[in-house]
Amino acid sequence: QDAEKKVIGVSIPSATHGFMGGLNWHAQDTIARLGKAYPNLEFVLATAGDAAKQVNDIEDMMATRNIDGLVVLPFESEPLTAPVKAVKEAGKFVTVVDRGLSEEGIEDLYVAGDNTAFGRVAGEYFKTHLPAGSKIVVLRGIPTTLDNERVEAFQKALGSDVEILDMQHGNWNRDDAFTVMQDYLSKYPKIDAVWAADDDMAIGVMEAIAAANRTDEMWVIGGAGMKEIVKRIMDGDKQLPVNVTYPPALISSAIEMTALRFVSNAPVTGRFIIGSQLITPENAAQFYYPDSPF
Amino acid sequence: MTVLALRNVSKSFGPIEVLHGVDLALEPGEVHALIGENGAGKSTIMKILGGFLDPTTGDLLLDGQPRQFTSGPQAEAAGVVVIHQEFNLAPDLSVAANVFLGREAGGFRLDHRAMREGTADLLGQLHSPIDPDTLIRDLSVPDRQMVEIAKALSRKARVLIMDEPSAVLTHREVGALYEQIDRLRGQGVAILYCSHRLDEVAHLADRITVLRDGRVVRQALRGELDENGMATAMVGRELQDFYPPKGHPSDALALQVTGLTVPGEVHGVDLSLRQGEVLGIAGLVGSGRTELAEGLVGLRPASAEIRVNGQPVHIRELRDAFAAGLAYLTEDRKEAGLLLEKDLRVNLTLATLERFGGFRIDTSAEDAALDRAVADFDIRAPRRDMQTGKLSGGNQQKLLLAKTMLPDPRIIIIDEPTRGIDVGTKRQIYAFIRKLADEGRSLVVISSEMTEVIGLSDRILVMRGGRIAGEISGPDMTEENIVRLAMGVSSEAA
Amino acid sequence: MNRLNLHTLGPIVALIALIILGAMLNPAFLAPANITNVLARSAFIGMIAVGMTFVITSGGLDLSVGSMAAFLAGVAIIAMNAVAPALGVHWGTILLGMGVALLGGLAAGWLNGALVTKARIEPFIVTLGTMGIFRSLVTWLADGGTLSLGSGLRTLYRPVYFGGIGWITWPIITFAVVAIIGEWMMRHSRFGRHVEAIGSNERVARYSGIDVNRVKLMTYVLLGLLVGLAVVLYVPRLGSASGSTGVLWELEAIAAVIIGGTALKGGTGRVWGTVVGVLILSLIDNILNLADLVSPYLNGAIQGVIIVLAVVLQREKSTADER
Amino acid sequence: MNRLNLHTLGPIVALIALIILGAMLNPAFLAPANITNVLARSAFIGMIAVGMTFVITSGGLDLSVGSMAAFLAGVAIIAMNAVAPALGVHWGTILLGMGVALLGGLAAGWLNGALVTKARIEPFIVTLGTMGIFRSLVTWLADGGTLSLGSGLRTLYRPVYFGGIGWITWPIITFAVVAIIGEWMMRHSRFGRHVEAIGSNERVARYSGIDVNRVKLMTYVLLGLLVGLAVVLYVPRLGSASGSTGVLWELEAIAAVIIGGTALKGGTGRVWGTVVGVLILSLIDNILNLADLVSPYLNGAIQGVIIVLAVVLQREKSTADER
Ligand SMILES: Nc1ncnc2c1ncn2[C@@H]1O[C@H](COP(=O)(O)OP(=O)(O)OP(=O)(O)O)[C@@H](O)[C@H]1O
Ligand SMILES: Nc1ncnc2c1ncn2[C@@H]1O[C@H](COP(=O)(O)OP(=O)(O)OP(=O)(O)O)[C@@H](O)[C@H]1O
Ligand SMILES: [Mg+2]
Ligand SMILES: [Mg+2]
Repeated sequence: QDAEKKVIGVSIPSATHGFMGGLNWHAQDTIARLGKAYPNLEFVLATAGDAAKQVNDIEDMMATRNIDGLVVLPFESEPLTAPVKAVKEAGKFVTVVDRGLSEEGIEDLYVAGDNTAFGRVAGEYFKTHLPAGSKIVVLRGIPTTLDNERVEAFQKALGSDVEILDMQHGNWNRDDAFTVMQDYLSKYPKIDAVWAADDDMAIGVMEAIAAANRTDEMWVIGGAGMKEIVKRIMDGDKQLPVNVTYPPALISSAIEMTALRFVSNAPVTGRFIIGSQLITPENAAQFYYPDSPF
Repeated sequence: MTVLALRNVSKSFGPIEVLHGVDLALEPGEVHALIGENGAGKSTIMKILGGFLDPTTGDLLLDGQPRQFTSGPQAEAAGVVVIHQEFNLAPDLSVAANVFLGREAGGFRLDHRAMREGTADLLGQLHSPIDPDTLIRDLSVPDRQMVEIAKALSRKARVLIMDEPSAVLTHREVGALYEQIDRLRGQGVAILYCSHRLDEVAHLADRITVLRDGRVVRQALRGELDENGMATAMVGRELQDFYPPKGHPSDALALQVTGLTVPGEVHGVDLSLRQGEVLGIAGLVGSGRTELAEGLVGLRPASAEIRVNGQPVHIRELRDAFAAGLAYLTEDRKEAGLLLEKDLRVNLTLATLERFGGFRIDTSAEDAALDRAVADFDIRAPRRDMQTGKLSGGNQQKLLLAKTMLPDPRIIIIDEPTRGIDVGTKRQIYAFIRKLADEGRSLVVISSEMTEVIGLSDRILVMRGGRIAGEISGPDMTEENIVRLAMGVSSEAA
Repeated sequence: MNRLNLHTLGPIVALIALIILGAMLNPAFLAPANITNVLARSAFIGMIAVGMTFVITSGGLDLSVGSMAAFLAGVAIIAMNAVAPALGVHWGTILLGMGVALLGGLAAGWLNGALVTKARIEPFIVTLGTMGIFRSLVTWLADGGTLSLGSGLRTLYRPVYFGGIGWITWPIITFAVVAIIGEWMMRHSRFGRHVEAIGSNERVARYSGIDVNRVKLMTYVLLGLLVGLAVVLYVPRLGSASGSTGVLWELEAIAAVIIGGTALKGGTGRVWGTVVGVLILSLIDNILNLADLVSPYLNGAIQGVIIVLAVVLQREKSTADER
Repeated sequence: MNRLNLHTLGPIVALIALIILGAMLNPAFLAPANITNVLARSAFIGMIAVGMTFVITSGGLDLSVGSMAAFLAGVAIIAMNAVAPALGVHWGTILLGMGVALLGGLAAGWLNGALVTKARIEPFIVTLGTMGIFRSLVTWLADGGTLSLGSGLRTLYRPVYFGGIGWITWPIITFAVVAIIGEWMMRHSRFGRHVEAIGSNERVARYSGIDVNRVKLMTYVLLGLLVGLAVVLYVPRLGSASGSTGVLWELEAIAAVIIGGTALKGGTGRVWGTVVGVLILSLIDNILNLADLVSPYLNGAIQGVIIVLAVVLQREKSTADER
């Protein structure tokens, strides 16, 4: 059937850290899959290293690729709001992923993880599993609104019984996290647990702890469900009791639902929030994707 | 009515005093020559007068009043203009831009035309054909010097200080320079002139000051001192037999070059050089002598058939030439000869490092070589570890000579061997060149000083427009013959 | 001028090649909308690169421009938001924001220049230091998040980026004016001449009575001012600033300058070349978006190859005279 | 040598000041564990910076080292994982990985050097290009994610980073050996002399019969090899590589070289200064982590200020002599 060709633009940040790498992989994987399944759909994928480049990409999709729909994971909310709004005003279908725009009601479809829940779930776990008066350290991501939301929710859920000794930026990077953790270990003789907030950082953190021979002293919680970490939870690693999901696969859902809009004329709209769940040794198997790079 | 004077001036660099209580007075309308051996302190005096250095003790008097210049440009504003021994041109800028640098013509928008024409005018006065739009980087050394002179002429000078302006010029350009000096003298400008060409001093100077080891040892008026007298006063002893006797080259050919072509510069030159021979190459600026030499030793893309001692050799780069026993001394000491920021030792051994130790550089062997070079070439350096750029010009040249001779080459091509070297040392160098020839080595001497080529060579090639215009030897080696061939005037005798 | 040979034409040849490639890949490439987009977005880096041309020509370097832009954008947004309640959503507020960006740029440039000329520190180190400082400050001002302009002001300010005369939007006009003035200054003003002289040989410049420190300082101040001007046009585009604004702009600006034929060691400045360089860099990004590549991961590789190729074109000479 | 004056001592003074500051802020600073950590971490940038000293001294520059490290780490990991099934978890496999990293570094350095010397492109542009290329390639190889060494190999390989002689771990030992050899080469070998000569005045070097292109090429090859060596020690630390490995290492390495007193324009190389520069940079990070500051957002600002101050200390001279 020669149904009319429809073009869907997908604009996401480039793979500068593990989570985004996973997201990039899922996006490409989904595009390849859907492109085969629906021959009348064409996808345009662009990755951007900063907000300004992402705005350029969206402009280019509009000016030269004649897109009918846009799936966008904003690098930052504020700067992308106006450009995405312009796409919407040109009569295109807009799906926003993960990070909301700063103005309500622009997008047709919103698919996101829940950053507040991500911080809260972790915070609650620390609160319930540590005796009062325990001391923990925190590694933060790249300074962004998203990181702020997570950390605030974490602190709120943690309450005041557990003391946060220190919070430094590990930039969602293994090496940076390794360095920061080494210095935490030099600085604090007693640490009961670490919130690494991201599985890449968790890897660096655990390496630093192992090198200092303090593995028995503290446990670590990362986040986002990286496959190596999930595997270790599955295997019952003491040092990694649980993990908090923030699945990079949410981009797949967003692209799939958007595609559905064009192939089936089903009225796809609304908000889909994929809550953050606790991965425990019991349920870990269902979060394990051995093929994903993340 | 003295314009500018030094009174009891001493100058030290660090702990070393290089000028000791010098008095000097410059009168308007007079050419005052300053002569002395290399490192005697001439350039230092000139820099003090020009505001580029402060005297350690003593006074600078302008119109009889003590005066302190805080910078060269400030002195220039007071009418004291200096042509430095080393170039002061921005290589990436055009000739016109350099001549007017810091005093550009035009209001809001630069007046390019005025500057170009002004520059063309000044160069015209110097009979120089340089295009004002050329970049300095693309000019030959003598052409750069002409630009320096033009730049100085463009300043309204009451006092013009010239530090060896003629050292890198050839015969014809020197004539143009004299013309301008005469004109300025007529206009009442006071001129301080430094040169190692004593014939020039005798011809130009109204007054002569002789400096030795930082002290004024003699002051004389025009005619009171002949060339010999000057040399004796400078060196402190009699000098005889300026040029060594000619040698006896063997018949064996050390070097045969056929069809040497450097694209655009040199066209199919043939030459041969016998063992123990000193071959002079003369010619005007731009006749392609430097290109010939650089093409021969692999520093420029060139094609030629070359035989050394009868064996064909391929020279594609300088190392091939070194391997074949050739050495080349560049005319461009500052840009191609020496690392001015480095010390003497590093410069001396740079081209022959593999001779100083295997894996580790043997610095004590280097030091020994430097000791020998200092003795052989009479290099006068206040300290061994000083930057080479702080040596006096002549001593830099001697260091460069020492560097070139260090590999003990069989065939030596020397481009302007005695540029900026004092009479006493020149004599030593001439003797040295002759000694090398007598040992069976062969030398090519490119020189713009005609007396030098004639006095030194067994045979002379004259170049014009990238070709050999003729060969002269024996009693035919006269200035007249050289000029005639170099300029392309047909020989009357023929 | 007979210096307009292959060497100088190199970047233009590369630019034309890219344009032909783009047009072949996608006919929409030459549509006015795309041209407007590409030119307008080149404007930020473009204006900064024009200023950078002067700094580099004088023998300097400035690594701080990207962070400086982020910092100035942040400060301007804070200033506008702060006075908005009092002055209202009003052009006065926006003019004040613009003033803050420009004056801030001036001051930041002056800081760099003063550290280079008065404290005599290597430009690389000075601007590496201020790069960290500006970046930190904007992150701190934004509390790790994003500083956003109030939406009323944003709506009012927006046309400064998106409006213009027909498809020639204000950023394009401003960039063109800056480029023309820059080119004129480099070629026909005393300042430009002195900048070249200093980069060519600083001692010669000093001996010629040029106030070397003042001229160098001015190059940094000029660059700062142009960064401020870029910010004035950047803020209405995105309406916000954060710690990730302007990341790597310095590398892009320096690359544009060098692709344009200005030597990194100073001495010869070619402002029009810089403009061509900026356009080349923007076009590479644009063209990568026009076509579907094997993998988006390889964008950077293709970009790298094209940059090197663009410069190969202009290095055709030199093998000749001296090896 | 009487050149060991304030000018040269500057970086050391800055280093000592930092050590005193660190000890005052936190007693744990001088604990052996912390010293080991700081030294071992410095080793990667340190070895790279030693190579960079040669490149910069000869008048070159290399912006690609960070991405090159990421790329080499990726390739080495892939190689080891690929042969592991055949060879088994075995030192042979690891030696093969090391060989791949070193040979790859050699080849990558050769590529940069050849583009600079044979194609005669500005080092800045060449290495900006290869920086993009290597970074892209590793991202592509990792499919956007992380390449991880199989866990058996990891356990075997781990002691290469964490083990050593007492608290002096292998990275520290290797770095020390590299630094000593580097310093020796710069000062006492023909190669070092030639490198300095070329950076000081390329034309003079050429007229002295030095094979300028070969020496320059060798500086890039040496740097590539040292990047490979850094990778050999980096891989066992976390056992992984990704697109974000080694980001900004190039800036850090160049900064270390310049803080150490090597001039960016070339001509004078000071390997020991580079070592001091690397330590200064590592210590700043360490101290910022150990101390409790107002806001971690301001870390970058404090880092910037300290870098500039460290260099101010060594710029005491120059005003003297001729004007
Ligand atoms: N900046 C400096 N630092 C240290 N010593 C210096 C400096 N400048 C000159 N000298 C020394 O001062 C002495 C006088 O040098 P000057 O250049 O005045 O000699 P000169 O008479 O011009 O010699 P020449 O005929 O070779 O040019 C020399 O020994 C020189 O090495
Ligand atoms: N790098 C260059 N680029 C362009 N032209 C040059 C360059 N070097 C020299 N020339 C020109 O080539 C011609 C030959 O100059 P050159 O100085 O080599 O001749 P020469 O016979 O050796 O004279 P002298 O040795 O007295 O300078 C001159 O016209 C000069 O201006
Ligand atoms: Mg002198
Ligand atoms: Mg010549």
